[in-house]
Amino acid sequence: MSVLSRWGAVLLAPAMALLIALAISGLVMGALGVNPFRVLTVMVDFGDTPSQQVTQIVAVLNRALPLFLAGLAVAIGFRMGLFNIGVEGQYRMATIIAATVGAAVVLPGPLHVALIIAVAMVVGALWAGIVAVLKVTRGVSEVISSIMLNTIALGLASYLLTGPFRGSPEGASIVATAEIPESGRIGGLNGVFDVLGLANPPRQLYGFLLVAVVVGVLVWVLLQRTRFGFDLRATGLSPSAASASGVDARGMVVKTMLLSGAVAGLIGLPDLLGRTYEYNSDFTSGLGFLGIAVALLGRNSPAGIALAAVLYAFLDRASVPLQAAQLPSSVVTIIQGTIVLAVVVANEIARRLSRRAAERASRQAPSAPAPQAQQPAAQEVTS
Amino acid sequence: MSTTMSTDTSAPSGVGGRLRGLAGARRVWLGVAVLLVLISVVRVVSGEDALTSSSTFSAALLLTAPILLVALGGLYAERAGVVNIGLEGMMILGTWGAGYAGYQWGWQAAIVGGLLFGALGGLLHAVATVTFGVDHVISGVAINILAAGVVRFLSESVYTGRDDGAGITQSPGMASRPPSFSVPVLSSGPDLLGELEELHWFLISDLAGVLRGFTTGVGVLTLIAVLLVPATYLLLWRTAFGLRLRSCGENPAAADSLGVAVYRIKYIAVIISGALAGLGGVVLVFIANIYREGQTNGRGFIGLAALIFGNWRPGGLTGGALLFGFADGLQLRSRSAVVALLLLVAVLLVAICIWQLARRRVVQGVLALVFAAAALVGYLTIEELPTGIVSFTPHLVTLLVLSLASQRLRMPKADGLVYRRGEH
Amino acid sequence: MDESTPLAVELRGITKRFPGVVANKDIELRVARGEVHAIVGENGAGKSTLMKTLYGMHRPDEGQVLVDGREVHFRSPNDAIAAGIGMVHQHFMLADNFTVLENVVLGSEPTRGGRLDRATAGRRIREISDSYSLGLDPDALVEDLGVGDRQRVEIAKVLYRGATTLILDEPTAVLVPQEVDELFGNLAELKREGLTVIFISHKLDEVRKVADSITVIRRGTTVGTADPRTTTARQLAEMMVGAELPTPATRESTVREVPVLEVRGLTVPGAGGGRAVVEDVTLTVREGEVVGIAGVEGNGQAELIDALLGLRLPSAGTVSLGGQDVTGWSTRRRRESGIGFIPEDRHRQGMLLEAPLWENRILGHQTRPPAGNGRFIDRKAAREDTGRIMRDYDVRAPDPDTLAVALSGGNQQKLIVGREMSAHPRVLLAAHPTRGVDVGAQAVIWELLKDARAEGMAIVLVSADLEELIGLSDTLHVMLRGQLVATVDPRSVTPEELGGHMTGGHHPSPAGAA
Amino acid sequence: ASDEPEAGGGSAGTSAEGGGELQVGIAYDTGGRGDKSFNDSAYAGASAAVEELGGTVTDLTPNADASNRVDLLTQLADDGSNPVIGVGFAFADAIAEVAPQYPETTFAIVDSSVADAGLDNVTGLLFAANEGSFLGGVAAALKSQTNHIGFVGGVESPLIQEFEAGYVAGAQAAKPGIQVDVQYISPAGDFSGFSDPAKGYTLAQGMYQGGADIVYHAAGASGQGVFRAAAEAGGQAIGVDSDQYETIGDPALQAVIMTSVLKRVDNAIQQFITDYSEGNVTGGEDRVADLESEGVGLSTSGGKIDDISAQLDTFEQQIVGGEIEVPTTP
Ligand SMILES: Nc1ncnc2c1ncn2[C@@H]1O[C@H](COP(=O)(O)OP(=O)(O)OP(=O)(O)O)[C@@H](O)[C@H]1O
Ligand SMILES: Nc1ncnc2c1ncn2[C@@H]1O[C@H](COP(=O)(O)OP(=O)(O)OP(=O)(O)O)[C@@H](O)[C@H]1O
Ligand SMILES: [Mg+2]
Ligand SMILES: [Mg+2]
Repeated sequence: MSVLSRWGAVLLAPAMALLIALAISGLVMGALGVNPFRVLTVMVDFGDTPSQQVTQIVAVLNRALPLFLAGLAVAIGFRMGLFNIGVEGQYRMATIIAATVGAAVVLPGPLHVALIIAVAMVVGALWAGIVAVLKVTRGVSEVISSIMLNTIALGLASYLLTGPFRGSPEGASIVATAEIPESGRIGGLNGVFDVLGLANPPRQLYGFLLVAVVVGVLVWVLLQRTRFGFDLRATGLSPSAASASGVDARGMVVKTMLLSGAVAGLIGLPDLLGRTYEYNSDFTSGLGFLGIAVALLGRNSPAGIALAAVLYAFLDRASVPLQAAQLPSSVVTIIQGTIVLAVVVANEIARRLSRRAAERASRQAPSAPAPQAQQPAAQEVTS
Repeated sequence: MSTTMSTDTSAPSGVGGRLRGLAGARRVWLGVAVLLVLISVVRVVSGEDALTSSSTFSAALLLTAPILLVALGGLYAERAGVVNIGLEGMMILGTWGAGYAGYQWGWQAAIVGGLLFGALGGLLHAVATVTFGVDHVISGVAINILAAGVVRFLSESVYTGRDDGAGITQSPGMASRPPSFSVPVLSSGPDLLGELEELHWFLISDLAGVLRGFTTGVGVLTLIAVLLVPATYLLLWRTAFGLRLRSCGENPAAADSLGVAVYRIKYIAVIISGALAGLGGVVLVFIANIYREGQTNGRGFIGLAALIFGNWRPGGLTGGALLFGFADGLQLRSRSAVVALLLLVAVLLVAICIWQLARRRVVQGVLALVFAAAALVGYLTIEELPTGIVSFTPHLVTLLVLSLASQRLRMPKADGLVYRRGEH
Repeated sequence: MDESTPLAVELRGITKRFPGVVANKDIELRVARGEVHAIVGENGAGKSTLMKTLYGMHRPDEGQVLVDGREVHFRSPNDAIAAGIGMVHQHFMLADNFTVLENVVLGSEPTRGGRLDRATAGRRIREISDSYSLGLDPDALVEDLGVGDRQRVEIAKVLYRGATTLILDEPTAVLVPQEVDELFGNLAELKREGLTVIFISHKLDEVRKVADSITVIRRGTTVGTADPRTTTARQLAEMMVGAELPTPATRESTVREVPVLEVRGLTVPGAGGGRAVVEDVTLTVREGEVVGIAGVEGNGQAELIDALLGLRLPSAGTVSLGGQDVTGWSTRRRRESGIGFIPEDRHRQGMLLEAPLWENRILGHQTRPPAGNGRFIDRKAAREDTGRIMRDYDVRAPDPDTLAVALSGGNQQKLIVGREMSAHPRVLLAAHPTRGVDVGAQAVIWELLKDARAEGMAIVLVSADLEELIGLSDTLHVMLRGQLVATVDPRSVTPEELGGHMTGGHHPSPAGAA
Repeated sequence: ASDEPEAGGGSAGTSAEGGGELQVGIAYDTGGRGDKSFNDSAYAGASAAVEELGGTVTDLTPNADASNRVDLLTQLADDGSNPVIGVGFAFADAIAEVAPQYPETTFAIVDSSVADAGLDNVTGLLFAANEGSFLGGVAAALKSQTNHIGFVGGVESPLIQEFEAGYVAGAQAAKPGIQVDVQYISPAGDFSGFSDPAKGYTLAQGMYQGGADIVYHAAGASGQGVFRAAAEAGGQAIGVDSDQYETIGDPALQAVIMTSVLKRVDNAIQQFITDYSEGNVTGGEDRVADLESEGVGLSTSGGKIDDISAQLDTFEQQIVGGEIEVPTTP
């Protein structure tokens, strides 16, 4: 019963949100003369042939992968009440430096990949560390400093790319770093489809998926099962109570930002190690901001974020077939936006409902038949 | 004890308060004057006339206006206790509304359109945060995401398949141009300031350049933005409504218990906030003559930074917006002048070093000196910075100033806290 | 009571339900014009709820509200204010960053040409201040004021609105005896001017001193009225709780010679390098000793506790624990080596409201069993031990997975006390351990402290409740403006003497002299 | 989902009702159709071709961060579009990935070379933007009264630097020693420079205030700001890509557009589609639209450069004849 109701409470909010968002989007579409059911049909249609269908699945997963990492990075901050809006700059700096380092060295396969991943995480962490240091030593709001650092990262990366890190020939239309050699790349996972007896599409499922899964599990264990995670969450719930319990608040800010930045550093790697093998002027930006939405959707838990990332990616994918079917593809953005807002509102409502239920339950809780014996000897109040 | 503490003890503290206020204002002017002298020195030494040219300052004013409006918008919301990180989204909505109304009915309508669309964004934020009690930052982020989708959707619905210049990323041109003003004699006609500026005299020409920049070809919305600063001050600090609004940001429960309609005031404040952010978007539409997707380019966030920078006060946020606008204007006017900023930084750091040493903070003092030396070396060795580096000058400057001044900031006490009647 | 003049306030059959509780049930209240009417009752009895109904902050589910004999239906405090009713809340409702003037006029501001008319407002506030001897400076910032002054600002707020009936919700809880006397002087002044005062308190001697008539509330309903001249405190107490009141008095001394906590010359700088908030404090706490610290709130007690816990860095002085210098230690290290902590504000420093009870159980004890021994959290052990605390300390909640926010304040406090006791600290820093807790829980907590003391625990006790301080302490220091200004013998000192030390005048002023 | 085969390629399939008819697929650069620039020009070319040859056009726009370019091409190819054209160099990687999967489909990519890519079903449609810009520089230099002109670039990328290089070279050739101010709105990788008219305005305003009287922009929508600055300063401006005199739709701004440096994406695409339908596309090679093939050039609407057409023709001849080698990098 209690397990059931607990799960009910967990699922209530997202389900409510999804319904609200679909209803609102449906209304908007209806108002503009677009048939929402046709939109829905197109959205869930993955194509005719098995190969096409699996390709679409791969497309969704590949898109979900960086979104998941971005959501995770943001969520780590959220969990302790830090708003890391600077994921954007962190993964940009991490990617360009990791790409350059990766292209500059030659190492045996796994080592090479490990080096690139390590460099990306360290750079992401350091870039996030600036925010943390400014916050704990100078009291600068992390929101403001990370907004500023995002632009600074953009400019700095551009300078590095066109200057010292340039690997592409003069005059090439895309400026890029040098290519990472074979040993530094991660192959696709399409073998899985053969094992599952599915069609093996030409599109490769990013091998980085495995890394992301490992990172997700590690983050979950760290947050939910370790003392560090407890301290982190306690600080998020009440910084003053956490400090009184012995958590070093400043140190916690720094550690959390470093961790968040390290995960942020991974965001650019699925593409870098699985497809482009270089950082170039056509780098996919904006994932840091989407990560905020994904973290909110996933209620800051790794599993939730994974689901949210897949949902987001699924909606994203739909924009292409929608256009092909002459339907306005911006409904996708509308749905994404309303879902986020609806989830946020629904979370709040669900939180209040469950809090009220808990209060009711605790009022009705039987008093434990304990130390009434300790009642002291009756004495009149002095006046 | 209670009877002895009567009115005469209260008098000095009142006067003292007023004196302190005066001293504050005087300090600000003194600071501005010292800064101007410093910049003049740096201008003469480096020969970078762009540092104080009227051209730089008119650009600075222009780039300041949208940020200033957004920051003022943020002020209303945050003084009423609602953190508004959705300013960017509201600004985006404002640009779209201005483009849509502007191409059909001209510039006056564009203003109305921008205000209305921005206000709609504000309304949404108010519903989420005030009525539903959603975390303010989260709601703001969601609004930013939603706004980008909504304008694309609207454009796709309204602007496709037309041949008047419109498309899914932009509106048609505006039906009429907004006016702009120059101060006669000083900046137009005889242009006395212009002549003075050309002489390149120490301090005098610099002052003339700054004044001329601020009085030449000032757009109607820039004027409105500048006038809104004192107007906002008067409204928030000198009227009953302002007192009530600010009380919602300081202690909503107290306000509520005195019959102040907290929810309604928060709604009004956040809607005004959205409307002003929208107006900031209109400035951009006026400059471009069209609505264009991506036009705001993060200025909503910069406005938010200016607000914090300015310690949640109209004068302060104006300073923040101007600092950003100046750095941005300078960066766009002359890349080599940006290098001269390094010299200015070096001078300022030396001053800080002396001040810190005087206060026996050796570590800080030495650190300031080291950075001063680095800035000086940079100034002496760098000819012109690459575009990538120059592009973030304003952001870096803002960050540096914030990290020097942040600890003195004080946000409204209940800012960002969800207020629910009866819970506290 | 003269039957011909209508009652100032009459409540008939008021019932108010909140989700899951009936806060008020069928309450009757009759307040005559020009009297001071006291309402007494235990914590959570429903006094505040009733007054909020009268003040229009919420509407009753059943019943009638009559003001001056006419039935009224208030939709908001505005309506109540218009009907001449004003309320001073239990928790001050002041904006710290505003001036006295701004706080007073808020909501009914005089304006001239659209502008806030500060001149007129200031004049009126001075008038009110003078005629009721409130001694207020309209231009002072509220954050610079002490508790007593803040309360007078609250009263001025109500008078400014022309209230003829004042509701004061537990006005004396935060005041020292001298301030209480001043307040009673103010009340006498108000009464002389023909105003009606409704006064809420659980301090029965106070009530008997100031009230003209008394209504007693228990578990949300009226149990009766009493005449203060003819009713004893004992009778009142029995009406209130249906049982007799406990006292904090300790038994024989258990002080041993071994010092546990030694503080030498401790100085804590104020925010922004201002005046020191704790100055040159020296004290020793021995095994089995309760060292009480008395003082008006805001005189550095909170900062002293913070400094002992390592939350604030001292600029001078040392703290040693069991002979070991811990001045430079982190909070965690101090807690690990045996400092326990009952915070004055449990919501701020003691609990994670949105976390389950078992997580609250390990808060502050993350690094030792049952939380686990090293890097990982032992959830099972933590839950089990939470269950034990719930049984042993009578924490009423369904299970260890309940969110802490769902518990009443008393139950939350018992959980905190249980958790700190379970770690067997060498020294316990107890700040207002029974604040906001009802009589039953208060007794339990006192008993637990006494037992721990008997077993040799050293306790630093900060409290605003002078009875509690005098009753529990072995040694009693008085703190004023950051310094320990006096040490008194708790066996012989009276609350009035103590109050005198706390306010800086060494000789207590005669009661009610204002 | 597969039991509803019509959904995915529904409209494209039904509109190509003739069977075996030409079905052109276009994948746009960010912004998509309606950008009044590059993408619209591509659409114009494709529609013109379809108008003439019969058939349909299916066009798709990438999402906001343009991370789904591969999906766009895949969708078009799956739907049976042929040829499939990627508009913009950013499609280079995507086409390299998708083209080998659809050997039966003919692909083209605008602004990117495929010469060394080893893809034999892809054609690169290139433009000698430097040559067109050269003429723009000549025109600006000849018409300048202050001997001082300007260039506002959107993003400091190689593609836009090619415009700059040609423009500066042209100006110097026509009037050696002329002062050319060059500024970019945003650095490489930061694409905001193409959509920030306020900064375009500020940059151009600075140039006009500094004495320049003609400013050339290669800054996409930011160019609107350049035109506005020109109108306020009483100067002139040079448009880019399409004939902006015709597309600006605002008389006040029309008055300042002296000419536009055309980049006839429409022509190139129309030509490519026509060739494809006639079986004349080999693949694996680049087609360069230059002055000679009239793939780039100056617009003359408004008649503001009619007086210097003789000089312009001379320079054009010299470039076509190879006497002048126009640089591609500044
Ligand atoms: N807004 C509310 N929602 C739900 N329950 C409430 C609310 N306000 C009060 N209660 C409940 O109503 C009961 C009466 O509370 P009230 O605050 O009136 O007590 P009180 O007599 O003033 O106690 P105290 O002496 O602690 O101030 C309490 O049990 C409390 O749990
Ligand atoms: N607005 C409210 N909504 C729901 N529950 C409330 C509300 N206000 C108070 N409560 C509940 O009432 C109970 C006690 O309320 P109160 O405000 O008196 O807290 P307290 O003073 O900390 O507790 P206590 O008076 O029992 O020591 C708690 O269970 C609290 O959750
Ligand atoms: Mg209570
Ligand atoms: Mg109460």
